Amino acid sequence: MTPPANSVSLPNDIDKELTTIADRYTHRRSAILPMLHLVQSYQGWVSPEGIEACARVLGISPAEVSGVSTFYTMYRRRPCGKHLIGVCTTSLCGMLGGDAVLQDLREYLSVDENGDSPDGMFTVEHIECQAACSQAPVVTIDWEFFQYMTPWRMHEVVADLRDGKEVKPDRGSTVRGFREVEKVLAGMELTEPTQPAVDDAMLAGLMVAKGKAKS
Amino acid sequence: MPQPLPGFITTFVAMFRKVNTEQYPEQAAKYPPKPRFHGRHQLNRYADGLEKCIGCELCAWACPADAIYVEGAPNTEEERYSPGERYGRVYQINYLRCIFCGLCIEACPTRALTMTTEFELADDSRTNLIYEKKDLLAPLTGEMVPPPHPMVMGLTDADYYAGLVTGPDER
Amino acid sequence: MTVRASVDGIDVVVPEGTLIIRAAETLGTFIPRFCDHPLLDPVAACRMCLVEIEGMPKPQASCAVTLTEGMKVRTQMTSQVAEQAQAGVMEFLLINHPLDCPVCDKGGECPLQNQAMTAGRPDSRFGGPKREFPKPLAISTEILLDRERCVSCARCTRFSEQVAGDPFIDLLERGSDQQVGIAHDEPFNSYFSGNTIQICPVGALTSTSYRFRSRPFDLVSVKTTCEHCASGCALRTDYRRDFVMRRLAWEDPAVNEDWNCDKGRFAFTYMRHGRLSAPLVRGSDGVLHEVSWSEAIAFAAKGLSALSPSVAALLGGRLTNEDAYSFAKFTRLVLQSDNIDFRNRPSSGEEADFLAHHVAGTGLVVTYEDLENAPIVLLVSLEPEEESPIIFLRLRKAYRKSGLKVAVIGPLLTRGLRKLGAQLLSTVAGGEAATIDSLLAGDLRGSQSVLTALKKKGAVILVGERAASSAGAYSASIDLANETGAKLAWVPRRAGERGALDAGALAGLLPGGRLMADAAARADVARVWGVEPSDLAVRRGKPQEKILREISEGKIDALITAGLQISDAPDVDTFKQALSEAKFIVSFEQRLSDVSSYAHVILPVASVIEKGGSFTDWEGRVRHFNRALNDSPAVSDSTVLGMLAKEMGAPNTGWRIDEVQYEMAKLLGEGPTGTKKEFKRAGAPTIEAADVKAPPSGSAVLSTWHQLLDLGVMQGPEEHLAGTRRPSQVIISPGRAKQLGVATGDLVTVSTVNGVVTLPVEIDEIHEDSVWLPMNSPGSQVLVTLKAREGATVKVAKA
Amino acid sequence: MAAKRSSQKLRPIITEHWDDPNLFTLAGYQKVGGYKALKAALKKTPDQVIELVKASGLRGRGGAGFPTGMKWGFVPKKGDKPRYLVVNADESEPGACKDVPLMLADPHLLVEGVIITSYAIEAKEAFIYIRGEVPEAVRRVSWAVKEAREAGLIGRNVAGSDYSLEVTVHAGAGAYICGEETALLDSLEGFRGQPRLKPPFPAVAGLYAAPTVINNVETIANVPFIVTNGAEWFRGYGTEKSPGFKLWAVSGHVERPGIYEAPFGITMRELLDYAGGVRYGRDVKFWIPGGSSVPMLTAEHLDIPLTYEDLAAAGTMLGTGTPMVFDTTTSVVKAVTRWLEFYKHESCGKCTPCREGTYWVVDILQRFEQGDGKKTELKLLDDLSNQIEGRSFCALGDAAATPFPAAMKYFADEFDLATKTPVDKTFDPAATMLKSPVAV
Repeated sequence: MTPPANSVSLPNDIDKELTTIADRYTHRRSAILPMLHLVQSYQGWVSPEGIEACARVLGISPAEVSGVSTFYTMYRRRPCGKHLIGVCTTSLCGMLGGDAVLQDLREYLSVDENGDSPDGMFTVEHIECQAACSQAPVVTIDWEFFQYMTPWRMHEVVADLRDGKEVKPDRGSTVRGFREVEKVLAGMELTEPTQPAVDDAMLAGLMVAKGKAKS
Repeated sequence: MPQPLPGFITTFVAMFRKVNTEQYPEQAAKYPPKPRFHGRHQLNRYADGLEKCIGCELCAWACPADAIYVEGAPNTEEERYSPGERYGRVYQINYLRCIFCGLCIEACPTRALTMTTEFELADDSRTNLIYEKKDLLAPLTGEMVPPPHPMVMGLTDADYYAGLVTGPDER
Repeated sequence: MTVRASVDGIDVVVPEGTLIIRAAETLGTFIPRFCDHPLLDPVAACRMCLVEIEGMPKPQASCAVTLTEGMKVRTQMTSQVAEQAQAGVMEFLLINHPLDCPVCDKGGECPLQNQAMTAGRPDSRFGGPKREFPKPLAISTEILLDRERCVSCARCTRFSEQVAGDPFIDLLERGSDQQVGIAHDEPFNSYFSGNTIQICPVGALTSTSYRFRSRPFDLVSVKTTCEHCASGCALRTDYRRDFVMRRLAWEDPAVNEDWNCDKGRFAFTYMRHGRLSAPLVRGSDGVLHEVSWSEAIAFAAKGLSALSPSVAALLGGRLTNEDAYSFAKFTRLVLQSDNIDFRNRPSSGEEADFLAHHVAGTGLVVTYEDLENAPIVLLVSLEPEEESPIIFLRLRKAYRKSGLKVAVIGPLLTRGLRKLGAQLLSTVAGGEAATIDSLLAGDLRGSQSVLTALKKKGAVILVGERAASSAGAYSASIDLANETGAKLAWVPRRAGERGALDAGALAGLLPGGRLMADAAARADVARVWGVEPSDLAVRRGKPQEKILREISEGKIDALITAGLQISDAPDVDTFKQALSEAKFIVSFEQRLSDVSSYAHVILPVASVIEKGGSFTDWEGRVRHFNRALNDSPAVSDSTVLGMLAKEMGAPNTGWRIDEVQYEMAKLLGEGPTGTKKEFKRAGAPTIEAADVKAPPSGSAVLSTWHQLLDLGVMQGPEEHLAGTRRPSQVIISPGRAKQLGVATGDLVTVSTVNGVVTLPVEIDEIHEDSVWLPMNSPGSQVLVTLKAREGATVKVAKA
Repeated sequence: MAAKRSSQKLRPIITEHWDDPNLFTLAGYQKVGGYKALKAALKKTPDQVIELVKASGLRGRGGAGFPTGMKWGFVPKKGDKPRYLVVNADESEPGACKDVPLMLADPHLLVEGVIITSYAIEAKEAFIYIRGEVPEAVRRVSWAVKEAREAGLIGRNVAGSDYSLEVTVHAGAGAYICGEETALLDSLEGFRGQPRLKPPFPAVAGLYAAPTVINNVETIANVPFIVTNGAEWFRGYGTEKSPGFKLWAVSGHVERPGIYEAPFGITMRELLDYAGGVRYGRDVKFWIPGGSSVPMLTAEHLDIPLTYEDLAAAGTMLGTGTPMVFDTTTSVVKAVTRWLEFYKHESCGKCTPCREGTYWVVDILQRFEQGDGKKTELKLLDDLSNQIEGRSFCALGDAAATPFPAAMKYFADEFDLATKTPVDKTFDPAATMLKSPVAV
């Protein structure tokens, strides 16, 4: 397998950065998931180069790292667009509108069979249950959370991302890009949350109990 | 009636009955073997000329007389004799041993091996009675192209087994 | 501790911790299985072995549940639940299986095929599309993978990780896409990769060399012994007509368990190629001519008779016990000479003394089982993975299961030694004796735990044949064993060395370690040979190096060689010189070799599958094997020697294999007729440890050994196997790398006045004064190019 | 439609302060009484804390409902191996949506629970394994841990005591199977997340072959409340066998989907009431009490008290306690197909029944969805479910065998119909969609 044309190389000191992750754990192999997240934060996918780097730092074979990286769906086999849009189509989300959102979005962005938009800005894929069924249908953009999604709201969000506007998900932090969020998962970026990440569904019972429920 | 008479009558009547004897070889063409006659074997081909034999040796295994010897070999992209991965590189039937039981035919998974009705196998040399692959292969008929050559474009080995090949590649 | 339980209503009493599947086997009940393997950790992944256990709501995997007191198990023999569960699993296994049995190499000996017949449904209910993969996928030049056939039992990946320690294959992807695979650009180059083919319960793993060559029902299987190294593996040799088609490991719990190495498995085609069919005699025109056997024997006999006893026999270490014995006897009895040596490799007088004192004719002293149960195994001048791979496997098993401590006296921790978690007592080549001395004196840093462990019961020291290049190493090893009470064993590399030693194919030694100088021992041997003691040669002979020198000096006139390779000799030039000056050379060969061009008579002999016989492994265990190719006209060395002996008018004593074996049993104390007597043994060598001086700047002390897969003649024309060799590289220390200004992969030269080896460099924690080179690998033939042996000082420079 | 105050069954305890805009910070959490429980716990001996939790009858909230105190008690306190706490925050079960909200709204509650639990089992190191698809939860819990460490609540001498603890937040990478505790351990050790053989059980040989307790986020979140208020108080909620309260995350075709906290024993009808009923006044077709892995029920079961014991009696399970409600516009064939596709996608591949069984079942169900099923295949599907259930390696396999038989029990006619008509023809996909609250 030769790396695709749009793959970028890892930085020269990648081993050093990977080692800092490995050093967090007494049993260094435990660091493999965050290390692979770090590789993705640079390359947007897990390349053979990244696999070899992890194997080198952990002192295990590349085959073992490949075994791990291909087991988990968040590790990508090919470079990802700037934004990764995942539309949940498991039972509830799918039926409550996820199917329609996904179908519409694919057409709207004219994605190819790999889910990439022609401008390389977006990669669209269907994802399995995000365990947020109360907020179905769920869409994640760079794994940030969007709820009660409809095709027309999707259009707005995509347009905003394309225009470089700030896009806030329904709970949590601003959408910044697939590679940026992988840094968080690698544990290489710790920022202070400033706003609560609470939505209506999470407060539904509390509001009823307080007699403040919307009817 | 005197004792010998019935015997003479029987003999006399028999003289006018149709004879069962077939005159061989003078009238061989007049009495062809029945279609299900177990005669010499044949290694069949697909419609494009590729061999059906995959060299699996099941015929050799089934043979109660140990008359068949097969060696398989891998097909390559450059040199293909049969669809799929494997073909029979060496195929020998020893007609000094063959008892024409047909178990080999039953064993063949690709219908590569069948029996013809040819029975004139006599020879005065032992060597000649070991038939090689070239002696057993069915003749090329119609549009068949002699292997090695690639499979018909767009068809897989499974398609060949399913009988979807109708002739050689257009190319 | 035992437990009593019942399986299918039959009471069983088994040791505590016995798995249900094993307990059922003792009753003759075979529970179908795929992932289970007695030498791998249980995973219970395939679910084929489900059985019903009273009191448990669900069927349980019998490969992972141990029998407990009073447990009532019902297998498929008596339980419908178990039977249905197994049938269900089998149905699932088959839905994605391609059912291409007719073209599959496993067809006919396939556990999936067999168990589908016993535990499967007669028809398939699955109508959907099957999983498809491109096939086959070459995961090394030798191993091919058909992922469609794989049932994800993970035997291969578990073997590679647990047994071999080479996790170059792993399960990739997940769910129904799960598949075995390698990493990008790192092939499955494990020395033990062939075992995965053998334990694969389907045809997912096949070998390039055997693919589509034959079907199991067309093969005749014979139990043989591996002729490559002194590990002594039992092999299954499968042949069709006159050709060996493949070799497999034969299960032998005492030696190789279920495994063997890839050399033993794949390197056999050398037997087929370039074989001599008729004797050759050099005519007056100086050219070799094919002649009849009687002519050749007459010519050879005449030549030898004329020059006897000024004759020597060089054997090369690859002969069977019977052939080596016959040479030992022929030399002493017919040639009236004691000039015989089986060591065509760097050797020493100290080694000969060590072998005579400690090894020859001792029988089993240290066994594989001893290694497994030892508190520590100390390796001296031995890299087990490269030089005796089955020792490596056994050590690794013990290391994994019971935390065996492995320590090594050598220059570096190799990959193989790291897989054993070995502790390095670092020394340059030649410094082994000094290191042992300071280990014993207690002033070697970090070695206290080693010394303590060596004093425990069952401790083992293994010393390799390379100790011959390190003055004092054998002597020091004996001292260490005596001081600590540890058992000491010698590990040669070639299969025929230990047997040749026991057979008496070494100057001064008669069969069974009897000293030629000991009159009682001589008499004993003469009685078995049916001659008078005075009929045996009297003058003590010389070792190989001296023999060669004496030929040049005109003291020895004729040579008999058998299975010899000039390029294996410690001094190639002297060897060639001697061969060109010898008046008469009789060479026993399977095919023309580099000795042939000097020989006057070449007598073609049988390869190991064309004759019966035995090898003695490093333990001293005699490994008998039968003739595999019965129709072969080839004759063994001992038969040819018999012909020669008759022609030369020697006493008519036995040379037929049965006669030879009868005599050997008497002399070596084997079997029911064996009556082993104790005779005087040679004294221990007492060579002082050599002074180890630091090499001058720009130079280093050479460490070198054979890689398992290298340019060895018996690996012959086997390209697929050659593709899995480890790369040839120079190993230097980080300090030296810095000094030279080289990084991993840069070219480095290692040179002597005789020659230069240029190879890519690997930087590792090798002893600062050392440099390592493969002994006989592509681009690095140390004996031929550098004409240097281990311990020599060589120049190291950036290329 | 709002429930009457007088018959109020909702008891916001865990969720009580979720509307407090500062709750996610250490200061905000401490303002509502946070970390007092920790101090109280540190005054007790570890064994006393275990006894307390045992006495409370707290049962695991991850799905299996195993008594938590008993689980803690299994951990051997002797031996030289370290002990570990691993928090299972890999919430991935279709239907479940309670752990992630908890971590987003009140991360310090989890952290406090982790410290107390670690103290009780005398662990020196705790891991919080959060599913990788929720970076916001990773951010917030990581930050909460950092704040707690800076406040001296984690690290050497927790809150001034002799006890020391390290807490590591670990992000997963997308694998439902890692919610299975032994698979989670393998994943945390850096392997493919495939379940392990039991025995040995994690309590004896878990993470790095050392004694390990694995608890669900919600379970851990209950601990501080039990420590503060006592076992008796806790047992004052719920039933004898299902004591305490629960985050009921109601989803599906209801007016106000979301989290409703109430004691065990509340009925689905009551929960539905609080959630504003089935939207557009439609009727319940079927509902699932606790994630797709438990058998579905119908409208006639709405009055069953939601307890472990009552649901078991009704032939289903409490599971994660997160009911999904489907109205009459839903195609049960489609729902079951999607769940099976999910299980196929998430099967780890280790064992044959789950790996191959889901592959086969999905192949058949997808044809049913297209109206191309065969009648004989209904029997086959039933057989296959039986061949998967109870024979696979872990509970995921059993879960995959759950949806079809349950659906068949109540809706056989729909599967019959799907042998002729595509489900989209029978059930208009548009009708079952959510009318988005943010629709244009």
